Amino acid sequence: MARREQEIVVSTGAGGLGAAVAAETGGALGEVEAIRARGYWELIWRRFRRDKVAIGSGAFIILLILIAFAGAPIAKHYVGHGPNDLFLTAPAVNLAGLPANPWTHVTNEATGKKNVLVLGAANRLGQDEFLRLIYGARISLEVAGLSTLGVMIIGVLLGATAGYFRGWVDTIISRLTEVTMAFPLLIFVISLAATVGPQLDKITLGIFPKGVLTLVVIFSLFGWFYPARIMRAQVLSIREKEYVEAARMIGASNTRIIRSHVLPHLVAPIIVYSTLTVASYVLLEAGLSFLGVGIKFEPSWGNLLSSGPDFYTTRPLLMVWPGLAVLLTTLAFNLLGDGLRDAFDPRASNM
Amino acid sequence: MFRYLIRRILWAVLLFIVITFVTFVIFFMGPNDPARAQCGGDQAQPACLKLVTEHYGLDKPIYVQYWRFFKRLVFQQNLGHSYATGQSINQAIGKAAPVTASLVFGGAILWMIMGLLIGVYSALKPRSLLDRTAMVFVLIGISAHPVWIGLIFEYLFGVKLKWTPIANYANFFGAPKDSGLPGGPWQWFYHMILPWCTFAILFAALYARMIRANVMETLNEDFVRTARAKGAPERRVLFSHVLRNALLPVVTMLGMDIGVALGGAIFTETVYQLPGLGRSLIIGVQSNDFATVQGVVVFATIAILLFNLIVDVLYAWIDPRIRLT
Amino acid sequence: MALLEVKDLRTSFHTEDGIVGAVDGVSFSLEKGETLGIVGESGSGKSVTCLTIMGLNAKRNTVSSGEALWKGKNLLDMKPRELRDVRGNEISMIFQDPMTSLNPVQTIGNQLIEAVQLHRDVSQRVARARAVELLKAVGIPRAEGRIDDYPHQFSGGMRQRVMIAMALINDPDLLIADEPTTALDVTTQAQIINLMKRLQEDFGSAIIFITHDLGVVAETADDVLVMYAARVVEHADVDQLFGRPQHPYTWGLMGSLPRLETDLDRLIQIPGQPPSLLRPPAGCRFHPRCPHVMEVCKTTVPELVPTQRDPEHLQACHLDEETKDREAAKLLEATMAKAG
Amino acid sequence: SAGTANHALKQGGIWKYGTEGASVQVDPQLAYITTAWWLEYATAAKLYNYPDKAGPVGTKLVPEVASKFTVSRNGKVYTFTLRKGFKFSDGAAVSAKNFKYAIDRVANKDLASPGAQFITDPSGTNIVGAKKVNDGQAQHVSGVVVKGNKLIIHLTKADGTFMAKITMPFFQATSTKLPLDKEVVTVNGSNLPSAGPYFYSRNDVNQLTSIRKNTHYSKGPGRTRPHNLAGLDVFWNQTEQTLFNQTQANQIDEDNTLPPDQVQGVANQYGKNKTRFWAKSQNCTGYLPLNMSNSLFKGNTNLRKAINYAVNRGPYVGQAGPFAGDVWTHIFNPAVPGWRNVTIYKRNLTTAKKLAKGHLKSGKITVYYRSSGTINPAQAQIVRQDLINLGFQAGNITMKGFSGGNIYTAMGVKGNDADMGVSMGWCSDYPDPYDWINILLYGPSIQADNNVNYSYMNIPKWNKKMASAAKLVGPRRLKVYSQMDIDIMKQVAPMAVTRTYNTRYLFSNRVNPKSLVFQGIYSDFSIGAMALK
Amino acid sequence: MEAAQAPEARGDELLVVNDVKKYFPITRGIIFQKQIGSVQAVDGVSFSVKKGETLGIVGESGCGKSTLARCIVKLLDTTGGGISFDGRDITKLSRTAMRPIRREMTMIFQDPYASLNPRKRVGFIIGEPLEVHNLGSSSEIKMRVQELLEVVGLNPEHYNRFPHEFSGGQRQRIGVARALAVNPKLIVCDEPVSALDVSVQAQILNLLKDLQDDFGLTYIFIAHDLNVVRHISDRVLVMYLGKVVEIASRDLLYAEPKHPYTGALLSAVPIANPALGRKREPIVLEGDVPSPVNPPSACHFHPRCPRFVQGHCDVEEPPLYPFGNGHVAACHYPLERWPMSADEIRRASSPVQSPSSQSREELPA
Ligand SMILES: Nc1ncnc2c1ncn2[C@@H]1O[C@H](COP(=O)(O)OP(=O)(O)OP(=O)(O)O)[C@@H](O)[C@H]1O
Ligand SMILES: Nc1ncnc2c1ncn2[C@@H]1O[C@H](COP(=O)(O)OP(=O)(O)OP(=O)(O)O)[C@@H](O)[C@H]1O
Ligand SMILES: [Mg+2]
Ligand SMILES: [Mg+2]
Repeated sequence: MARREQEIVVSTGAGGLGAAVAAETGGALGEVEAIRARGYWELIWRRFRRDKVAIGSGAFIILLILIAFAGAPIAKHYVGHGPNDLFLTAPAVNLAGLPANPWTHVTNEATGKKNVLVLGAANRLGQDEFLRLIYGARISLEVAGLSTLGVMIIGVLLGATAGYFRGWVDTIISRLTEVTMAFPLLIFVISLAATVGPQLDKITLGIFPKGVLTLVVIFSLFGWFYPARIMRAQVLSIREKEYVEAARMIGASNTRIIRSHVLPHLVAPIIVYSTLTVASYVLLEAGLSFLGVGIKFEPSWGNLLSSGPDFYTTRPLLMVWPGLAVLLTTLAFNLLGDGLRDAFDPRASNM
Repeated sequence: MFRYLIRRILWAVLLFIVITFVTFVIFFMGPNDPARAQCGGDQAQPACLKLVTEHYGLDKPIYVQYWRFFKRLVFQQNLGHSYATGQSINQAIGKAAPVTASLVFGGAILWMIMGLLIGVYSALKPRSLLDRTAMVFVLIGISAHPVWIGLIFEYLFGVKLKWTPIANYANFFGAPKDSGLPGGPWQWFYHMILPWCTFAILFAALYARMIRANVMETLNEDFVRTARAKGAPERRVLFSHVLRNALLPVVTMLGMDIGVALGGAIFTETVYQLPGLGRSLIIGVQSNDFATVQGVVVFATIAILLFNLIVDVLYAWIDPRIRLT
Repeated sequence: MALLEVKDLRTSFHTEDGIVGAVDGVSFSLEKGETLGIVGESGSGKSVTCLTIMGLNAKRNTVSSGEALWKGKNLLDMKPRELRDVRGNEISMIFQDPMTSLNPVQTIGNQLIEAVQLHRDVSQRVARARAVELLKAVGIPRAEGRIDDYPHQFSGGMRQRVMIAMALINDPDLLIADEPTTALDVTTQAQIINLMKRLQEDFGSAIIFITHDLGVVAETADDVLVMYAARVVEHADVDQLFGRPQHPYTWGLMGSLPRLETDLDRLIQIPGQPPSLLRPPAGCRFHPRCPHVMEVCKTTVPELVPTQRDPEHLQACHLDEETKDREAAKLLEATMAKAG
Repeated sequence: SAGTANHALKQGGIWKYGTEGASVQVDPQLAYITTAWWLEYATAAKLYNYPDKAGPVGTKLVPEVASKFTVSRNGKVYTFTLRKGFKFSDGAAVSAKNFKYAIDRVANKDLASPGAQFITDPSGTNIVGAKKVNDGQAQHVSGVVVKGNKLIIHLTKADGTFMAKITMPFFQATSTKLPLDKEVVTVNGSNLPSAGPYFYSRNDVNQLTSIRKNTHYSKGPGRTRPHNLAGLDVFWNQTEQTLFNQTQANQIDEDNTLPPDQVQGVANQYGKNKTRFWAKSQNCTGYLPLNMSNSLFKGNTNLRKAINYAVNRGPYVGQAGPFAGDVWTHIFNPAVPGWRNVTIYKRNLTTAKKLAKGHLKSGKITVYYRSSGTINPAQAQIVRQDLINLGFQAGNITMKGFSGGNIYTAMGVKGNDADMGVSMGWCSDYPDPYDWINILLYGPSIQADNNVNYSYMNIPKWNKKMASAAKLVGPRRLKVYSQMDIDIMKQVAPMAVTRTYNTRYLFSNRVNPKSLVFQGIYSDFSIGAMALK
Repeated sequence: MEAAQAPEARGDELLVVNDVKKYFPITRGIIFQKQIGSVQAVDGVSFSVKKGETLGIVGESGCGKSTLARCIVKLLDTTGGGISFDGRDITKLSRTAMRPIRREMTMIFQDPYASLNPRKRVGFIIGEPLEVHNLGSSSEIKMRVQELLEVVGLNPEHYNRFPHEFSGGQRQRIGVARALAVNPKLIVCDEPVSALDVSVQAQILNLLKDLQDDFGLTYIFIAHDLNVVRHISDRVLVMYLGKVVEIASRDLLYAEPKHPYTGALLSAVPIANPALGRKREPIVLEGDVPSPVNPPSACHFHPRCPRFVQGHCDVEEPPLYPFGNGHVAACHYPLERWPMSADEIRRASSPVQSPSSQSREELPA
């Protein structure tokens, strides 16, 4: 054990080692060199900052969030129609029933104004592909973000409880985890989304587009086992760490131990795993919407992707846009996750 | 070993009951009317619906229905009949399973080959150009949607370049006589190339990454140094010391991934219109054919449980440290 | 001609944080049948020295220079093929951690047989017989039966015996043992050391014995090399070293050792910690911790030179010899009061 | 005439038909989907039958296995006299027994044939003893008696639709080889013999279904149907795109699930209904039922009419691509006997708004729509937009999605909360206006659930009219119904009729376009008439 | 097993451990775990520690030293037996009841890397015990921590640093400071120097000795290095496979070991003096320490013992025979003198008198 940790120290960067050496010379030999102590987070930030790719990904994600939540309404205002508005007549949908090509000028039936479809129309309803893409980003991020939150909350709570208290609590939770794990996940999610989905779709809490919470609930119910397993393993190992024993030895309560000695160590895996999970849920949402059991009506990347084949040979770009959006978003989250993992655990980066 | 197997099987049975029951419950939570499928769908008439409902006992309480289902399954190994086509589900699955199996196992072989080649090579030459290219591939493989990959492949290789068929399945053992359908091993292979590639990319990427990490870790192990100190040439070090140890966790992963892979097959089957389990499921879901949905879930569950059992035993066999007790 | 002659060996690792000079100008030579002990604190470059000789350092971020003449040929210049012929055949090595040094998924027998067949063109049967023979030699009971066991079925001590068997299976001329007993209990350690002594008599190999336990060195080595921060600070015959240590670091090591045979009320501690090899101190690397530090120590690197009294006794310290003799005598008086 | 043209047609060849759809049931007593009946019409030999002819001729019943029939004076007993010379594909002769066997199977409880509803309806066609069999209390329908070459059927009451019903494929001559209470699913060779010009030679579910020439179908009295092709293969579960490509490349002869974005192209290339591209109307009408039992539309004729004026039918139909059907505003589509070509509601938002003004009640509306696929949700969006145009607030419109046919189940429950439904439609089971007006809008038949009167129209005046029209026969029947169709839509507007449905076909260049005879009864090209070049 | 009574503390005895047992269950099962055996990590250990003294505990890896230490500070609940600390039986105390006692009894851990929470600043780590026990306001705690830092030879200004900024030896100092924070009476040191290099080890040993002199601490010092134990202890306890095999004052034990196992241990220690070292003749024990899951019958040492007498050692469990001056050893055939040659050892002489004549109370002194 000692060796592994020691390696971290060696590779914590010049700062860590330098400080260690300085501290030593200072402590034992009288002189004190004023080196500012660096906090854990600061060290991570310093390591993370060096990773240009991860920084880029982070920036991309922030940009995406801005676009999805702030940019979309602005874009809507600017183009003068909404993502769900229909342009049922030519040139938005031509006589052959094909959606307009990029940069087509159309007349807005409601306002009588001339609008432009930047990326063309998304379907035979003449809906604006561009707006649907950026509103779709919002749905993707909401579904993926909230599902991750749900999955993490359930997973971390159950996993950490099982790991910390062990005994029968652990037995029950572990069995539950195994049962959940054995479910043929996607098969199940599809049946579930198709059967109970329509009823759950009604619930929007007033802020979420329809169907978002359905997916969130379904994903959370079936996805928690993975973080639960990770967290259980983490807590089990942390629990065995001597510093936890040390805390128990001095009489610290369970709450205190969990708060100051267990949870802080879960932050890193939670963050890293969350980032990667977000990426996988972006994919899953798109997949389900593609199969027609995810988000309906509202713009979503999966929806856009599923209308691609309708215009396979005539409007291949309709397949490209949503695909690219999914690719870039997932890629960004994956890269960010990798970067964070390297920052949190420098051993990984030494590979 | 024997006791272990028994216990594993008991556990699998329990899981099986839980899963099928949950499927049952979920389906009954939806506003579904399986009888409708049997009565001509949209224009079903009341008399017919009533008749069929009674015939299948669809008006009975859920536990009674479940028990009927379970009894039939256990004692007759019979999954019942499709509400939509009237076909025996056993038969339907018997037809669909080979397609999915072709896809999943063929895909698995492909992804293992790709994963191994890429993973091992980039582990041996970390930070080389090849490694970097491989890692870009891995990232894209992990991030691109399988559906999208499928569509793009289809468009590119099928529609534009016309290298491959863009859809459908060809039976490995030959098509039905004078049906004019493609058949035979070569056609099978030819029809499966794109689906395999599509299906394998995600996993190939994941496995390449994992294998790379494992190999690199194993390369740092003491026993590898021992092998080198013995004077073993690098090839030998790699094959008889590094790979076997590095691939151990891969075997476990394979067991865990089979469920995910079966799920992923749904996308590929949808894109390429392969008449496999995934498509049966989607068709079943869309036409409220609960019997088919349940059949697919049951079959998939059994397959996954069985596969996991095999993997466990296999793992114990290749890793002498594991004792199955 | 010496069996192994190491001249000005240097190895550095290029890490993210900078260059770690893990071995910095190490020279020594070794005769047939001789045992050389290398002592020093953790991280002082003992293992890297040996790994460099064996060509076992990771290629990627390592730079080595200097010479390691094995029977007159420089191991560092050898082609991989030639080197492989030497490794495991003429020079073999055992490592510190017996728990991880054996391949967990292969039987002991296979690993031993592999070692034979890599260098000898013999049949499986012959190789297996040789393996059994060696297992018996290292004291594994029921060797014929246990040869087909897997490493996890052996205890730590037994595994280390297997490692020794594997190292000796081709009758090497040199055996490098890198802390072979550190991970073991005292009683097991005694078994292993006994075994090595006995085997050396039987097989006549030269041994390089790395350890940080002065006791083990005192009992096993003919010659001792003391390393500190990647450099050799003292190199002498074992009796010389323990009888008249010439370097303040050696004094520190000896003084800080609690002993069975003497009562010390307080140990003589070396203050501070070993330096980082990333940015080693200028001049004598020991100077920040040395109680006898002089101005010259901070700037000038002391060379490894023979003492006036004994040309075989090399040391690297700027202190004059009288002071050293005086200090050594003081130390011995304190620590080895009951000796003799 | 068609007869003479037939001589010029090439004989033989296998016609390859590919479809996106899932495979259909082939058991004659269970087949019930349009495609299934298309095949049944080619394989079945029935008492009376519709000829393989296009247009009105094709809707006139002509004797087939029966040479004639008589009806007792009270209209309750039908006696069919059977011809000799009909043979099953396995060589067995067809006799009255085979028709009795068909009815026994239809009524059988365990077989659960959807045909049972047509012979056990107490208010419609009801064969004596059929109910008993259907309840599992008997094996054979007592009201069907075989006497030599005579088949005698007893009804519990007189019924004007009986001949239309008994001509449904359920009641074809059925070989007694078929198990009485078990469905025949997989066909391999000769386990499903039939007496028509063709028989099923193979059925691999969701893969391939083949029919082949019945070699025992030799020319003779009643046996005059054309059968040019040596057989026909149906490939199920194909993709739009492949099918399209293969048909273009002449590897498949018929594709009727064209990729929507390709339709215009082939129409431009080949012209419509000339050579390779055809668009033909199905016997179906698409409409939005307006629930007259819920508060919004209850007694709210103005709003119902307003909806009819507001619906943007053009794009609604256009969602399926060009030639998907025509905009339609009344119930009878061109395949319903007695239909008229009129436009009752032309889209006019101003009129619509005027009518709706003050009639929006609470201003809230609940719309059921079908959520599967891309077309149905798109249509729902259009309707939603129309409602907004009409004056409903976007926030007050509740859209509820249903997958598959679930919308029908939901709308069929009396007291459901839907005000209207989108993407719904009705296809005829038998060519009689009764199947449209009385089935869809007759009030007294409303029950707790499984209703098809999705508008829940129940107006005594109209109920009476429908009941009396049902009793009429002959041309008068058609005339009365025809007028009622228009009147109901004009005066009551229980639904907003939106469209008719076309099937769009692409044929290979192997197909002889002269042989394409569109049979209005089953809304498809007659297989018997089809021929290759 | 008779119900263990809380042993009476006699006079200056700070800690009395009486017949303590700790078995770890080995369970199996997929849904319900059932016990199929146990690891008898500590199997009936009795001893006592006087105020101000240092008791060394030695033994091979896995013999139960750490488990025993954890039982003493109640990190583990004992399976049987009694532990009384400062006159109070602590075996049955609840968490809350135990809290005040935790101030008087602390522990130093083996691994200076794992025993400090890498996310916490040194100030927090050392101050945590004070905080837990509400010993002062935060500024008082801070002052106390800085004082402690100075006491253990660190710079008070290191208060705000993180453990990773320190070297192994310094970290161990932090561990010591944490143990000292609450002014404990007893410190259990579980191999505090095993992970350190010799030069640093000496620093810590000196520090511990100094602290003992300054604060009058009592130590239980666990180590497997006999040199270290000898250096620091007043009395030494030798464990083998969960049992005590010998207890004696340091000088007695090292000069006249009675148990053959102690003899083997002592003889196995290499001597850092070539002249002496080469003459050393270790008693080489056969085989390895058996598994504590199913330990050998009677005397656990008998399969490896050079003095093994069949029919006696493997049948009758030796009690702790007294040899005067508080020297006890659990052997039927103890060594007569030390050093003995290997041959002499192998010749077992007459057994010590039957244990029945000894009264139990007199055993541990
Ligand atoms: N692959 C490597 N990359 C970077 N630094 C390394 C590498 N291997 C060893 N080192 C560094 O080289 C120095 C010498 O290491 P070496 O293993 O030779 O020490 P040692 O004397 O054997 O110590 P120990 O007693 O702990 O085995 C150490 O500071 C170590 O951190
Ligand atoms: N939590 C536990 N569960 C099961 N067995 C345990 C547990 N903790 C310790 N053991 C077992 O109890 C025995 C004694 O362990 P312990 O850690 O007390 O030994 P030790 O003397 O401290 O050894 P070391 O010198 O290696 O630290 C060992 O066999 C160990 O495997
Ligand atoms: Mg080393
Ligand atoms: Mg321990």
